[in-house]
Order: sequence, then C-alpha cells, then structure tokens
Amino acid sequence: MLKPKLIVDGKRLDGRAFDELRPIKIEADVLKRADGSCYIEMGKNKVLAAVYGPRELHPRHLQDPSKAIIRYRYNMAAFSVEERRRPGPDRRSIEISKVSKEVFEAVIMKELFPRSAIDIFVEVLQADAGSRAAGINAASVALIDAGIPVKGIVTSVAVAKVDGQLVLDPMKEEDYYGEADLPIAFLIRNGKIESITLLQMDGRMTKDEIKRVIELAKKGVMEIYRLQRDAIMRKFMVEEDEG
Amino acid sequence: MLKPKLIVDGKRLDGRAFDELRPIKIEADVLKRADGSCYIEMGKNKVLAAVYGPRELHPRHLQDPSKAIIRYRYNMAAFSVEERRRPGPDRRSIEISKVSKEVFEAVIMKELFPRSAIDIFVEVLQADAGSRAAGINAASVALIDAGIPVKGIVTSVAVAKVDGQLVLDPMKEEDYYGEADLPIAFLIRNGKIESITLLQMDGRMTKDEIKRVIELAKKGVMEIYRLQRDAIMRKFMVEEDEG
Amino acid sequence: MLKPKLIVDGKRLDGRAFDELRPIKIEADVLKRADGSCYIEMGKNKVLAAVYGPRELHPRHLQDPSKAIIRYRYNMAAFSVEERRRPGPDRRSIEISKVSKEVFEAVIMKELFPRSAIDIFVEVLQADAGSRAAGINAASVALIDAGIPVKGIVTSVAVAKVDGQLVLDPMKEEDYYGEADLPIAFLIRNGKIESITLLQMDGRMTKDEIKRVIELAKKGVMEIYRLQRDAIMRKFMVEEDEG
Amino acid sequence: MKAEDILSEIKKDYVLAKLKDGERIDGRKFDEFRKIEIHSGIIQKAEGSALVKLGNTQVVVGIKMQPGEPFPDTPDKGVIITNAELVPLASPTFEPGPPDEHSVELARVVDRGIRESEAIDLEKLCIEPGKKVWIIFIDIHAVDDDGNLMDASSIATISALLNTKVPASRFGLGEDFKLPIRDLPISVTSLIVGNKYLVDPSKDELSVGENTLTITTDKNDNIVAIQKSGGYMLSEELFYELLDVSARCARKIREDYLKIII
Amino acid sequence: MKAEDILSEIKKDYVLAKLKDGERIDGRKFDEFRKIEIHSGIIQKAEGSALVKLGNTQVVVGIKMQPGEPFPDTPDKGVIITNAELVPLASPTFEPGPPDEHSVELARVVDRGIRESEAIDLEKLCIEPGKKVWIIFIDIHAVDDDGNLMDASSIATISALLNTKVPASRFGLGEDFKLPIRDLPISVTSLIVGNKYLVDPSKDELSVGENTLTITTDKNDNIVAIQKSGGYMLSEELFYELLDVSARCARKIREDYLKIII
Amino acid sequence: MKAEDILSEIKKDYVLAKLKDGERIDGRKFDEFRKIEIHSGIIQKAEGSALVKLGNTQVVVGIKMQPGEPFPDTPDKGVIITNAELVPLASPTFEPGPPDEHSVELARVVDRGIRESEAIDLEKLCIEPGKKVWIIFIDIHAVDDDGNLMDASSIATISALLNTKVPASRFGLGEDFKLPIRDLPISVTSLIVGNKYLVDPSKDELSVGENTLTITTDKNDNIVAIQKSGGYMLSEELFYELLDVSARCARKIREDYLKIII
Repeated sequence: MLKPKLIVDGKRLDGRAFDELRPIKIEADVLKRADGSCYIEMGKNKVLAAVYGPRELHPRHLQDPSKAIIRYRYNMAAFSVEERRRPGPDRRSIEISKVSKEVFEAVIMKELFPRSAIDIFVEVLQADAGSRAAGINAASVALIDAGIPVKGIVTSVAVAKVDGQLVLDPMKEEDYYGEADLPIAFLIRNGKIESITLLQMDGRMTKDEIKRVIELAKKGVMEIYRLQRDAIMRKFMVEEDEG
Repeated sequence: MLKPKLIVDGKRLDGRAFDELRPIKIEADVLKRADGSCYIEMGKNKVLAAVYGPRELHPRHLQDPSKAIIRYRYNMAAFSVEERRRPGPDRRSIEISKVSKEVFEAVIMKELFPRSAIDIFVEVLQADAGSRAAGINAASVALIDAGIPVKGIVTSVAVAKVDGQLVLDPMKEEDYYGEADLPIAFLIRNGKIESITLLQMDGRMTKDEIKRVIELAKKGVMEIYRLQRDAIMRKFMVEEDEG
Repeated sequence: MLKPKLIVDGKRLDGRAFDELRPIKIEADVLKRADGSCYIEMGKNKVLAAVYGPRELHPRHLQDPSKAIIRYRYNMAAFSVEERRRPGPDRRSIEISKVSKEVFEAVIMKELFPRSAIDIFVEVLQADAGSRAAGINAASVALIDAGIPVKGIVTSVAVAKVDGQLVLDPMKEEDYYGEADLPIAFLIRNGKIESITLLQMDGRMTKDEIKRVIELAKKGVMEIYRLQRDAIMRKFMVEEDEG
Repeated sequence: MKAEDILSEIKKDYVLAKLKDGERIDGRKFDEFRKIEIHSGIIQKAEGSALVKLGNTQVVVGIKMQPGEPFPDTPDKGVIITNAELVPLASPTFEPGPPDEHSVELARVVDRGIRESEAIDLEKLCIEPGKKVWIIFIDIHAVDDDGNLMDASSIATISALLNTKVPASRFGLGEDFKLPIRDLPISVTSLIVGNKYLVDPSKDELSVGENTLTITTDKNDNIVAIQKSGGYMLSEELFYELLDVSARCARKIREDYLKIII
Repeated sequence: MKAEDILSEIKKDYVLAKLKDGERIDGRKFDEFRKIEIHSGIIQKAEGSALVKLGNTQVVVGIKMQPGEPFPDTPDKGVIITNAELVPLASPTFEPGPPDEHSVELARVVDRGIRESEAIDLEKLCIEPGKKVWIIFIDIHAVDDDGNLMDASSIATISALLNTKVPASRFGLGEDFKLPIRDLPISVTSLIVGNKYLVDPSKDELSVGENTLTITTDKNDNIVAIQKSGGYMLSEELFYELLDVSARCARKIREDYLKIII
Repeated sequence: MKAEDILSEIKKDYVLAKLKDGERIDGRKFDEFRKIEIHSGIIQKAEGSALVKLGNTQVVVGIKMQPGEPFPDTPDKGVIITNAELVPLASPTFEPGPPDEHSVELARVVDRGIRESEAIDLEKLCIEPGKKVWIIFIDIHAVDDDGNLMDASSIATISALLNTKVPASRFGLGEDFKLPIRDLPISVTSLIVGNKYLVDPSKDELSVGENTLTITTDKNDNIVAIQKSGGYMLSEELFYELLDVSARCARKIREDYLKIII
C-alpha cells in the first residue's frame, strides 16, 4: 500500500483544519439495564459505555476493605472493523482496558464504597482511530449518569503527527500512516483542565513537538468537555420534565 | 454428495416401517463408582449415563438455599463419529447439555435437596442420530437407579420428515438428508404421557405435519418407556435376589 | 536425519567417559524476591529454581488441614530450545511437573505447615537433555536456602543406553538417538543414598541392564550431591561472614 | 436474602397477580409485541447491519463477508457462521468470557431460523465450486437485555441481512451485489406460566421464571425452528395454540416492519 | 471431617490391617490381577476399539486413522497421537475440563509402552515419504474408575490396535489392511505400601495412598517403560522385585487374553 | 491485617519520610539508576540473548528468528513479535497462566520502543517480498522482580538484539549475518509521588503505589514511546521535566553500557 498524501493545501483528507475535531454526538442514559450509560460518536467511531455499581464483588477475596475495585472492559464488536475480528480480548484491548481503568481509579471517589466493585464496560460498535478516547469520554458521562461520585469529568482525545504536521483527533488514515500518535486524557474540574489521567505515545517526536501536542489536545478536550456537559444536562432536564 | 432416495417401496433404508423404532437395548446399574447409571443402545447409538448426587456443591456461592442445582453434561467421545472429533465441548454439545438439563430440572424433586448438586453425565461412545434422545432416556433410568425422587420417567425420541414422509426415530442418513427433525421428550407418569419436557425442531413443516409428528413421537416413547421400565425392574429384581 | 555414531573409540561425542557427568555449576540464593533459590548449569542446561512458602493457600477449600500442599511448576522459556516454543505448559511439562512435585512431597516435612502451600518454580532458560534432573537438583538446594525442613537432599540424574552402551548424564544427541533413557532421583541423607524418589524410563532394556543403570546413576548422584552441598555451604559461609 | 432477590420476588408476585386478572403488567395483550424500532445500516464498516429495539431491549447485528472454503458436503454453497455475544454491558448478570450456554443457544436458534427457511440463496454465493464460496459472519451483539433477546436478535439478523451488500469488488471478484434474500424467518418467543402464555416477555415478566417457547416461521407460515427453553412442563394444547399465535405475530412483524417484496 | 473422609479412613485401616496378615481385602494374591474382560470392536465407527473391564474398572479405547503430515525428523513413519479423557462420569473426583496431570500422565505412559516396544510397524504406515503418512489417534476414554486405570488402558489400547483396520479405501489409498502390530506391550501397576506391593490395586486399596509403580514389558520381557507415580520413597530391592513380578504378570495377561501370533 | 500488608505499610511510611527529606531509601539521587549489569549471549541456543541485572531486578531476553509470512500491508519488511512472561518464580504476586494486563503492557511498551525508533532495519529482513521475511521473536522472561521490570526489559531487549545473528544458513538462505541494528531505544521509568519523581524505582519504593511514567527515547533524544501506568494524576510540569530527565538518563545508559557504533 502506498502512503497517500495526508495534507493537501493545508487541509486534511476529510477537509478538517489541523486543530479541528471530527463531528461528535453524545447521548447519556441510553441503556435500561445499566446503572449509567452513554452513547458517543466521534467521527466514524460508535461507542457505548455502561456503568454497573457500586455492587458486591465476587469472589470475596478480591474485595478491598478500604475502597471499591474499579474494573474496565474495552471490547470491540466482531463487526466493528474492516476485517471481521474474532470475539474476545486481544493484547491491544487488554492494554487499553488497563490504562483506561487507571484513568477512573484516579477520578472515582472509590473510598466511599469499600468492598464493592464499580464496573465500566465499553463496547466499540464501529472503530475508526480514537476509539479508546471515545470510550473514556462516554464512560465519564456514564459514571455521572450512574450517580457515582467523581472528582471531575474526564475527557480524552488523540493528537497525531502526519506529514510533519500536528493534527487533532486523527481519523484512521492519519493514525495508520502518521509518524506519531499521542492519546491523552485530562481531568476537568469546574471547567478547568487540572491534570493528565491518561498518557501514551508511539511514534517519533521531539520534546518541543510534544509540548505543542499537549496544547492542541487541551484545545480539543475543552470542546469535547462542553458536549459531555450538554449531554448530562439534557439528561437531567428530561428527568425533571418527567418528574 | 448426492442425496439418496430414503424411502423405497414404502420402506426406509434399513427396512423399517415409518413408525418403527430402531432396536433398543437398555441396562441399568452398569457402573460401580456412579450413584446411578445406565447403558443404552438405540440403533447404532451407544450411550452411557451416570448420576452423582445429591452431593455438596463447590464453590459455595453457586449453591441454591432452596433447592438442588441440576447439572447435565452431554459429551461425545473422540471416536464416536466418523471423523475423529477433538475432545471437549463444542457449541452443539453445549446446547444439548442445556436443553437436557432443563428436562430434568422439571422432573427432579429438587426442593428436597437444598444447597446440593445433582450431576448427570452422558457419554456418547458411538453416535448415529438421536444421541440426545438416547442420553435422556439413559439419564432417566440412571436417576431412578440412583434413588433420586422424580415426578416420573422421561422418555425421548425424534421424528423426521424425509422424502415428504414422517418417520419415527431417524437414523443418520435420514437425519442428514431429511427435510426436518424434531426431537422431543415427554414426562410419563403411571404409564401415561403427561407433558412435553424437551422440544426442539429444525427444518420446515406445516402446523398439521407437526401435530402428526407429535402423535408419532407419542407412539415411539411409549415403546421406549416399556423398555426403560423393564431395565429398572430387572435391576431391582437382581438386587432382591442378591439381598 | 541420519543417526550419527554416538560412541567413537570408547568415548562419547563430547569426549566424556561412559560414567562421566557433564560440567556442573551450582549457586544458591541467586534471587532476591524468592524465599529460596538456586541456579544450576548441567552441561548446556541452564536452570533456575525458586521456592516460595510456606504461605497461605487460596482459595481456602484447596487447603489441607493436616499438611502443606506442595506445588511444582516446571516451565521452559520460549527461547530455551532450538525452535522457539510457544509459552505455557505442554503435556511434557505437565508430566514433569507432576513427577517432580511427588519427589518433594516425599521429602518435605509438610506436616509442619498445615493449611499452607509450598511452591517450587523451575524455569529452564536453556535445555539440553536432563533439564528435569537439573530442575530437581536446583529445587532441592533452593528448599534448603528457603529454610524448609526436609528429610535430606534430593539428587537426580539420567542414564541412557546409546549404541548398546550405558552412559551417565546423556546430552541431547544421546537422548535423542539413544535406545533408552532412565531419569532417576534419590534421597541422600547423611551422605548416603537412601531411596528412590523419582523413576521413569522409556526405551528398551533388560532387567540386567536396568540394574547396571541404577548403579551408574548412584555414582553420578553422589558427585552431584557434593556440588549441591558445596553450594549450600558457600551460601551459609557468606551469610556468616556478613553476619 | 439480598435486596435484588426481594425485588425480584415482588416483581414476580405482581406479574402473577395481574396474570390472574387476565392482564400483563404493561397493559399489553398476551399476543402483543412491544414497540419495535429497526435502524438498518448503522455500521458502515460492516457489509450489513441493524440495530433493533424491542421495547427497551436492544441488539445490534453486523454482517461481515469474505471468501473462504465451502464445507466438503456442500461444495457449491456459501457458508453461514452465527455468533452471539452477551456482553456484560447488556445486563448485570452477563459475564465476560467465552460464549456460555445462553449465548450459544441464542446464536444457534437464530441460525436455524435463517438456515432452515433458506432465507439466503446460498447457491448464489458460490465463487468456485468446491474451492471458494462466500462466508457470511452473522454477529449478534446484545447491548441491553430487557427481555426476549431471542426475537430482537431474530429481527435484527434478518434486517441486517436485508441491507447486506456482498463486497465482491474488495476481493477482486466483480461488482458488489445485494445478498440474495428469499424468505423472512421471524421467531416469536412466549413466556409460559402454567397454561398461559405471554408473547415477547419483558425482563420484569421473566422474573416469574425463564420458561419460554420460541417458534420461528417463514413467510408461508411454515414452522422452521422450535426451541423450548427452561425447566418446565409444556402441555400439548398450549404448544398447538402457540403454533398459531407465533405464525400470526410473525406475519404482523413481517408486514409492519419488513415490507419488502421477495 | 466429612463423611467421605471418614469412610476413606476406615477403608485405609482395613486394607492395612489385612496387609499385616499378609492378605488383600478381596482375597487376591499380591501379584494377582482382577478378572479381565476384553470386548473388541465395540465401536463400529472407529477403525479399532476395545472395552476392557478390569474388575469393576472400565475403559473404552477407540482408534481413528487419517492421512496427515509426518514429523520432519521421521519423514517415513506413521504418527501416533495418544489422548486420555478422565470424564466425570467415571469417578466422583474427576472434573470436566482440559486434561489435567492425571490424564496427561495416563496417556503418556500408555503411549510410551506402545511407542518404545515398537508395537506398531510405523514404516508400513508411510504413504508418501516426507509428505503423507497415517496418523493414528489413540483415544482412551475412562468410564468407571475402580482403580488402576493405567493397566486397563494399556490392555484396552493394545486390544484396540489389534482389531484396527487402516481405512485406506475411504481415502482413495488402495485397499484397507490390518494395522501391522508386532509386539504386545503390557503395563503392570503395583501399589506400594512400605516394602510391600499389591499388583492391580482396586480403588479401595488405593485409599492407603496413591503410590504406584508401573512397569511395561514387551513380549520378550524387555522393560519398555517405567513410571513411579506418587509422593513416596521406593527401595531399590522392591523395585528389582517388581521388575520380575511385572514381567510375569504381563506374560500371563498376554497368554490368557491376547493369544495372537505375531 | 496480614503481616505482609503491615510490612508494606511500614515500607511506604519510610519511603515517604525519606522523600520529605529529599532522599531515597537507598541513598540514590532522584535521577539515578541502580547498578546495571549486562550479560550478553548467555543463551547459546537463541539467536541473541541477554541477562540484565538492574539492582536486584533480573530479566532474561532471548531472540529467536525464523522465516515466515510478512504482514499484508508491509510485504517487504521483517516482523517483530514481542512477548513477556511474568513467571511466578520472579515474584510472590505473579501467577501462572496466560499473559495478564501487566505482562501485556510490558511487552507492548518494550515493543513500541524498538518498533518506533526503527531500531531494527526491517527492510533488510525481507527474503522474498510478499512471501517470506524473517520473523523476530523477542521473548522477555522476568526472573526477579525487585522493581522496574520495564527498564530492565528494555535494556535487555536491545542488548539481546545487538548480539543477534540471523540464522540464514540453518534455513538454507545463505550465510548468517548480524541483525541490522540502527538505533538504541532506552526506556526510563519514574515513580511519581505527588509532584516528585524517582527514576528506576525499586520494589520497596513502589510500595507507595505503582504510579509510573515510562518515556523511551532514541539515540537522538527523540521521544519514541510514552506510557503512563497507574491510577494517578500527572501534572503537565512534571511531565515536561521528565521528558528531559528521561532523555538524560537514557543517554547515560547508552554511553555507559551500549558503547557500540551504529
């Protein structure tokens, strides 16, 4: 496969500017059985998140007497990618589940629920680069929908380097052919970015580039954060209307 | 493979009439270690059933404080079919185990044994269409051999539609080339058919045909029932002789 | 592959006499985290053994109220053999782990530690015939390093029949092309061989040959035993120096 | 007794009390389905797809196709492989791991409906007899289990197949073409309570015990699959009644939601 | 203490008490096998088969054959694959699941007897050197474990091999022919109690501790496999005695039950 | 509270108390690695290998190579497969079984360092474009986990690659040749405690919580991989500081231990 030109006339393949997100749609409370849930579309990514808990943890010897255990399962549907994938966790899913779990370990007030489990399940129905970020963004809303106390909202996005240029929220071609990819998540509290909760990178960048990446990511997450907040607002307004 | 003619001159490939069972042999109490056991041959099917229990169930959190848990494992030996099969459960075995378990959940007086497990194990040594029915017929006898209180005897048979004709207890060729197959089990109490405990179907039949299938099946199970009863009688007579 | 001549001019391929061991190196206490450990080289075999315990055994229903449970895991690194092997236990490793475990069940004073587990882990970094014997020899030293009470030292070696000749401690070519292989382990107490703790054989030998094999093995283990003892001595002398 | 067990006990009593009065807890008739929504083609990366909502129950089915080897005994026919994932997102009782007996049964019963009704013209999926045919992967992904995943999956599967394009061009095998569908098998599942039935049971209704009968019919009202599920006794009379009820319900679903000339 | 543990304790005491008097609980001599029954060819769908009863212990062995690739280092020889299933039907202590250490050991020791005695003439199972040879699947299916599955399996395996027909015609490879067998390896397992042995131990006898020694001999009394199994100390003298005992027992089994000219 | 939990609590307090005083418990500077020992080529049966000791932490890496198929999207490049085994010999908390999230993360982060720095010239490992390339198996075998397996594995991996001979002659593919290495990626892992960092944390130091940041740099100080690991909040400032610290430490390791002209 020949690498296509990814930047043409200062625009990206899908016509976006370098610092432009793909279209995003967020809806809270989309599942009945789960305690909290959220559906997100980020470009072609279509992702569901559900939260169950706090609930009893079995077997008992896994319980932590001082806090809740957070579990996170990132899973891709067999039909979510070009080539049908065999169901079940692969190494990539296991790693994403681990680092995403750690995001929420830092953010959930887990000391309030000793001996219990809080389960976060993310199902990727369609994937197109950035599904881990989409999952985290949805999970963050689902947690609030479930009424679980958190220190703030977590918002995630990736920044890539393609054809020497830093671009926000890369889609599949940019991820695949790009020189570097950096997914990141921030804790946002009272509308302000407070700290980094997820950080990974692969590719090749200078220290200077990385600093610019972080700035670009911060711009991106603030936009996503507003959409997360809106989704939560819409949900609670509906409830008040109904109440 | 060309489908052969399955009905020739009003007779089936093995010379049977449409409503005729294959030769059946049933023997109770054939295993020493099991609490109850039974060996059955239905045509070329050779099947062993064993019952263990009521016995303690581990791990404890699987116990039901109000009744015994029934477990059923239908398993085919590697050498039981034409092509050697890889040991371990496949999807077909898992489904058969499930529906067969449910047969006995309806029939065993499980409320008498809270917190315990009753295990039914079926090993197919040779298979030739109808092995699930053979397993259920053997398991029913093994349960009585084990002295487990039941609401009656369960008897199972299949009916198939081949070359447009409904035939009782299809053998492999009829099952494979036939247009429909309906395995069924009945609870028989005091020599009378009382209700349906297993019912599956695949193929294509009209409602009317299905009613005729059920009548044919009822004729079949009454014959099998007599052989099950005889096997149980023989076993208890032997015990009295020895006693 | 053509079988090479394994005995030339009364010498083996690597120049050894029939009753000569390969060079052996033993070092105790080579790992920090383990409670006891040992590294051994027997010819090209490079093997690590570690002991953990006595320690609590989970889940609880596996505990034995009268004694410690001994567990033994023989594992080969992916890179330990010519062709990369897929990680995880194969049937050979499972069998070796079982018979090696039984060696130490006979030798550890396990009644002193009811309800607990003593774990012996053997990692084969490089294998070249005789890795199970090397593992047992290292494990025996690691147990003493861990301070676990034992009835004596266990020492193991193999004897093979190659080109009609019985040879001590076969290397890979002798094992592969030989007519028979007999791995054995003895309990040695107060410098004396007391009894057989491991015994396996495959190949073809007469009763008379087997008796000669045992004599040869006894000669071999006494030499290895001295090296085990030295390794233990060196370790405790170091401790005293440091103390 | 755990809180959830008590809640389940209360629901059960309520369902049974209503049933005595000849009513269902949500006011439906005994042979009435919940509201059905079908969103076809929602997974653009799949060859075909559908999200089906059956009341609050939600299932996504995706269809993938690729060339592969035929089975030796049907060298000139395409191959159907059906799989169901009951992911833990969909219910507090589902656990991660390989398919258990529930997902295996779900996949196999849906598969039988498609296969036995000959809904897909498999002969048209032969590329080179004995060597290469189209493999159809039907992946059922339950996302919200508010009862009766079976029928939601059945409807989602046929809906997904109806919008499936065979991706011939991607594999250099000519132009893409619509998957040849020639029947519309629909399963109808009833909860059995004594000698009564409740079609399309909700999760709350299922609290009385998960005893169901699934009957799948084709467009000509032929029965193509039956599955009794659950440890209960079924009377012959009720079974015969449900053959009619199921055919009637399936016909209505076909007419209301799958108005496609075949 | 659980009822079954107490029962086991009582059995153990009884076995040991009898042993002190120089007796076995069922009156057998120390080097005497239980009654052996061999039912050959009972699985018609297999290429070879046998059900063996050793007292109440029962094992079925089935042999399947199919063409396949040889191992790279033996390009002109057939391949033996031996597998044992200790299915939960056979004993209250067996559990479903992949082979554990007991079934792996059983399969491997039986396999070694067949392999090392060169019981099967593997050269005659080469179809095309380096490309295609006959694969022999030996599947050991324990159905009732009343002690000494090892020897029951060993006898059942050689019995099944003796009635195996190579299914050449089914694969278009000429006429079927008898599997070429040239030796009759028989394993003999003894329970070790201190410095005593009990050949062919029953389950009740094994309640004293599952410490056994298995010695397999060929038709010329050569030893072809040994397996010490269990966490115990074995004396050299007893080992040498058992070499004789095992050869003698094996010879008797060969003569009484496998009277076949090879 | 279990003895080990109390011990861990005490260690944690001690680490934190020292930290308040601006010190590490073993007297190291905050950006100082423990003593490194590299033993290259210790596994003669592997194509390349190294045992690395990082303080008491020990890791063995073995490299195996064999011809195989390329990935369809890189038909002219060799393939890297990296696997890590956290065997129970190495730590009381490791359990036997398939790779868990820790070993998967370890393998993937090491792999990314090698891959993204383009340390191996994969184009030179093409045998026949689209058909046959060299497969490189990197197997990381942890044998003593006294903290920071990540960096020990990273150093051991590049060391093993540096002494790897491509075994061309064994596969009839010409003469053996040295694996073409063109960069020396080194990962540097820091423990994060509040707004402080401790490079190359020991197990005792990790008792304060396993919150780390791994930054891998190439020989030109480019960042080629980053992994935040652990449930904690990282400040931007600390991150930027660690980019410098990590590059500096990596440079020192490269100079002190991997003095090889590339």
